[in-house]
Amino acid sequence: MPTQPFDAAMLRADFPLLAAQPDLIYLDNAATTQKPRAVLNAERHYYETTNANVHRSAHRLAHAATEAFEGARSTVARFLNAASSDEIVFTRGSTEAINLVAQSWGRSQLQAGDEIIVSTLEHHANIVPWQLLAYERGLRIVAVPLLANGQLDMDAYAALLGNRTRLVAITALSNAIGTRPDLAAVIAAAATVGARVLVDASQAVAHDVIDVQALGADFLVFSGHKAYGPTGIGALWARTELLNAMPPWQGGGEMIERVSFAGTTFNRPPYRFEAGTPPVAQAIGLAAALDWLIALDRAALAAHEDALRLRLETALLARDDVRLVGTAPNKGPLTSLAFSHAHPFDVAQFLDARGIAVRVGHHCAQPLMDAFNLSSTLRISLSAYNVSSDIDTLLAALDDTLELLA
Amino acid sequence: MPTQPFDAAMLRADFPLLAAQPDLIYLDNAATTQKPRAVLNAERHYYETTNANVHRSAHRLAHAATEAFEGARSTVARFLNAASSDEIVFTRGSTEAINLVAQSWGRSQLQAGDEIIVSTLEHHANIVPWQLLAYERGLRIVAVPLLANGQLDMDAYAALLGNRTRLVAITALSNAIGTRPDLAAVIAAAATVGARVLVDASQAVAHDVIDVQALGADFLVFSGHKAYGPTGIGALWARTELLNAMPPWQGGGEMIERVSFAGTTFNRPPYRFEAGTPPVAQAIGLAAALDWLIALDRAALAAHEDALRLRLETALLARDDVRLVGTAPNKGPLTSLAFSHAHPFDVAQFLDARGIAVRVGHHCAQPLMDAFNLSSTLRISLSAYNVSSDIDTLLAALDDTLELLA
Amino acid sequence: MMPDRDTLTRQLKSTTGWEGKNRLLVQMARELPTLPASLRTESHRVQGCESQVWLITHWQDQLLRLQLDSDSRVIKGLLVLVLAAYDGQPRAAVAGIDFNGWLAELGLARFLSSSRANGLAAIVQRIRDEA
Amino acid sequence: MMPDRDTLTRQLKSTTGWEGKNRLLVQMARELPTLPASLRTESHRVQGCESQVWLITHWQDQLLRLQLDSDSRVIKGLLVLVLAAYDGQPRAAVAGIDFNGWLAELGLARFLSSSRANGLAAIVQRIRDEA
Ligand SMILES: Cc1ncc(COP(=O)(O)O)c(C=O)c1O
Ligand SMILES: Cc1ncc(COP(=O)(O)O)c(C=O)c1O
Repeated sequence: MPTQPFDAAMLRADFPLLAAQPDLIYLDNAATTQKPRAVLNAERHYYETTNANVHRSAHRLAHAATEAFEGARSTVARFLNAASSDEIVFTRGSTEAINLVAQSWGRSQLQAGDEIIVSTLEHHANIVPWQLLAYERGLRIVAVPLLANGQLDMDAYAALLGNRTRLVAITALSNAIGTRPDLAAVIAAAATVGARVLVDASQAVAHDVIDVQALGADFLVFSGHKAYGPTGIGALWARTELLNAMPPWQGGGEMIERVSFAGTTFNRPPYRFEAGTPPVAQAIGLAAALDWLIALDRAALAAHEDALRLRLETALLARDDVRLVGTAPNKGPLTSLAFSHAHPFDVAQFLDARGIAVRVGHHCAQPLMDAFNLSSTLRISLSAYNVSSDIDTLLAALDDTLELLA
Repeated sequence: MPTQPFDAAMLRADFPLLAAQPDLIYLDNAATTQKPRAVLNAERHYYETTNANVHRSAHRLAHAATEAFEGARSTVARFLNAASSDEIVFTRGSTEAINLVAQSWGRSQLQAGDEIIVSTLEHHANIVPWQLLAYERGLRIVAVPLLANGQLDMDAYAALLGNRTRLVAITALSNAIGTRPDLAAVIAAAATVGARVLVDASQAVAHDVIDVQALGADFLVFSGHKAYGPTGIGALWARTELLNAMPPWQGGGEMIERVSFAGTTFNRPPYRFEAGTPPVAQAIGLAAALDWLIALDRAALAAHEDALRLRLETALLARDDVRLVGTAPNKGPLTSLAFSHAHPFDVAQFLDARGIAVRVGHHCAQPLMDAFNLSSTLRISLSAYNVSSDIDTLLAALDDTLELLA
Repeated sequence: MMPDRDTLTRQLKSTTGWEGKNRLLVQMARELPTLPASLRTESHRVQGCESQVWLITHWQDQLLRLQLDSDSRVIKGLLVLVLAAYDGQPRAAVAGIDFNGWLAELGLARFLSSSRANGLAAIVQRIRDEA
Repeated sequence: MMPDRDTLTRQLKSTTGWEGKNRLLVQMARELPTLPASLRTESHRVQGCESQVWLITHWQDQLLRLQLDSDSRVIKGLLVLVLAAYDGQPRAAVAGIDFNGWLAELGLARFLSSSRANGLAAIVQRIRDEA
């Protein structure tokens, strides 16, 4: 139980963009979050005091840059409660991390006829890399259907698992409709057939406390920009024994041990998977974001975000021209809407005219939209700095807009 | 001819790190350059005024973010004189760009027995991706040897070209010994056998004016962090008809047109090759760096850097305990050294103690080092903000150090 | 009778503010007949990820003829502008029409952002490809 | 007779400044005999990208015995520290030796940066793996 209420209004002051635009109501946090000053300062401080290439040179700046970069890796490891920072591979984001697993682990471990289970909740980033691999290798992609409320159909999942199942690719929190699958149950069931599990924590990372050791998954990915961090950085966590067995994916500097035209040997993980100069300043910015997040009362933060969602959803449930898409219990802090008389895009246009930023579309989850027989929804996604007046302003604007478009 | 001398001392004031550390003599520019204030401001300004995800949402910030990101693409296109900004694919850097070409173009176009010519000058980033592909596909990697002065052996190159040659991978400027191959001749010869040419402009980008249309190459790559830009961003330029024929490499958001479990269709280039949320702020920082560079008198800049190199090399040639590694005519602004009585690492340690940052090692170019029968050199690499007193201080420190280590 | 370019220009320029312009677009959408379901086929659909847009082009007496529709009313209002700009134009004139410039003049450039989010850029591209 | 931990600690702590410490390391390097070329083999080489380092370990009367060399004199000076810390130690003691802590105390932590640039971290890792 949080000991005192979460002070989102005070937190807002940490965010230069929000402070400079007091009339902006930013409810597109699942697309990307705003950045606290601590993150911008950390990146800038790095460039202004330390900037050098890492791992390669022996001078003072290079040493300090390497320490800062490897320190950022330790911060990510600590944030995820990884067993070792060697289990953290820096990537551009979730998408690259999943492609790395598909193209390194997948290509080396999977054979024609093997099956990959993905859920119908998945973002394209957790579908298309598997499709590309399946096409190349003759694998089968099997989709777990949903119940009407947007929950995973666990009976169907159990029935799909079999001795050809090699991987289950599953989100921790749906970016389109907010469902949090029962990961513990998904992972336990996968274990019974010896399948590996990749968890897409892109959305969960800003909201949930993640403990990869307690979770028992094999791979977990996230993007910095969705957790108050910079663009251009994210991470793959994978268990050491898996990383050790994975061949390189991209070639270049850093990932080698010795190069000659006669033959090349490769460095150990995580370096084997970080070819070329890494996004150094962005890793440092990400670490600052995670430190900022760690310093918050996470339980209070979660309670705050959930209270905002409930305030919104309770009000909307009273309307008969609005339909909540996705009503699973234990949803994350986002709400997806369809309207009986208005197109979500038109609604969003009028909200935007009042300074309310929401997102409309398929949310890079077309199979999910297809399952609901929708081409798009309007999504309101919440973050630590949203306040209850944001919800009230939104509700009032929705009233006006739906009347105007009636 | 530059009309007035280049004022490097004034330029230094643009660089916060250099301004804050007046005693630092930064001569490790080939590893990464320092960043002008304009770049740091552009990134920060983006985060503080505009930050949103690109291409996806319709609200005001998202629109502005998309405009800024696509504007950055246009700036890169202008900087390279590309025919269209659709020919610019944003990547993390040179290394990722080369891997993209290897894994998309290479995998789809090359067959067992095909040959890829790489020069002995290449950075590992322009060797290992081809080795990985060669190993997978049964290709042959053929290395162009060097003359004793570090020039490409053009006769040997001519002899290596043949009807199995499908690609020539060549640097525009060697990061290890400064050689600038005669690219026009390399490309013209490749054309006679119908081979494609990939130019690694990682080092050239900060020093040379690049015109991809005049050059006539097929692919060109560079990294932002070596051209006054942020880490985590770089670009691939490729001719439209090549990009159009290339299959996707990484899967995810942005790169798709329509996703379903029954089948997925892909977006057009360059988006087809930019899966997931791109490094938005970094693209904007890169554009600021290129704009900063474009605003300089490039001929005067080149003359300035070359004059510094000549000042250094002339003094060193007078010493018999120092050997210049790489003495090709028309070298870029970097100097690689070996010592008769001292290990480069030890020399660098004492230089570092006096605030002089240089790099020691194989410079991610082990085949090149092997060709010179060296395990490492000490490299001094110059940039726009270096001044002649940097060279003089370095020379004096070298005197003392070599005496101490004699 | 569809409003012409001049009328549209006058109306949109005299309307300030994003809300006002969007309101006007929604009103203008009423002028555009709904495309019969039989013509709302996949092959007439233009790719955009926020709304659905359909476009049918043909040449009649050497003049370009357009049929357009969208499930979004704001986008449908914009399609009225597309119609006013391109419908009835001879092939030779199409390339010369600066639709983006006109939109910018009307204060609607935001819709034409490099964004692929709405299908408008794709519509204009398809029309230009026809000519 | 190689200098012992206490002597080395005293010497390095009384020397301030990066240049002074490097000078001292270069002097200390003189104490370490050169490994014969026949032992400077690939299998004894430890990976580091700036200098070459060789390490040979064996157990004698249950005690760890090290032979070490480098082509860099600064690194060779550091190897004197490695020797002082680990040579002659019983197996059970090796894991408990806080070499990194000692280096930090001596103001030499920079050499032990997470960097793979010099082979020192790899040397210490290999020694710990032996025990
Ligand atoms: C010539 C050359 N090519 C490629 C690279 C690789 O660039 P990056 O590490 O930024 O991907 C470098 C720099 O490290 C280089 O100097
Ligand atoms: C659930 C989920 N997975 C994956 C991604 C892809 O993340 P990115 O675009 O940062 O690679 C996103 C966000 O776009 C997401 O919401």
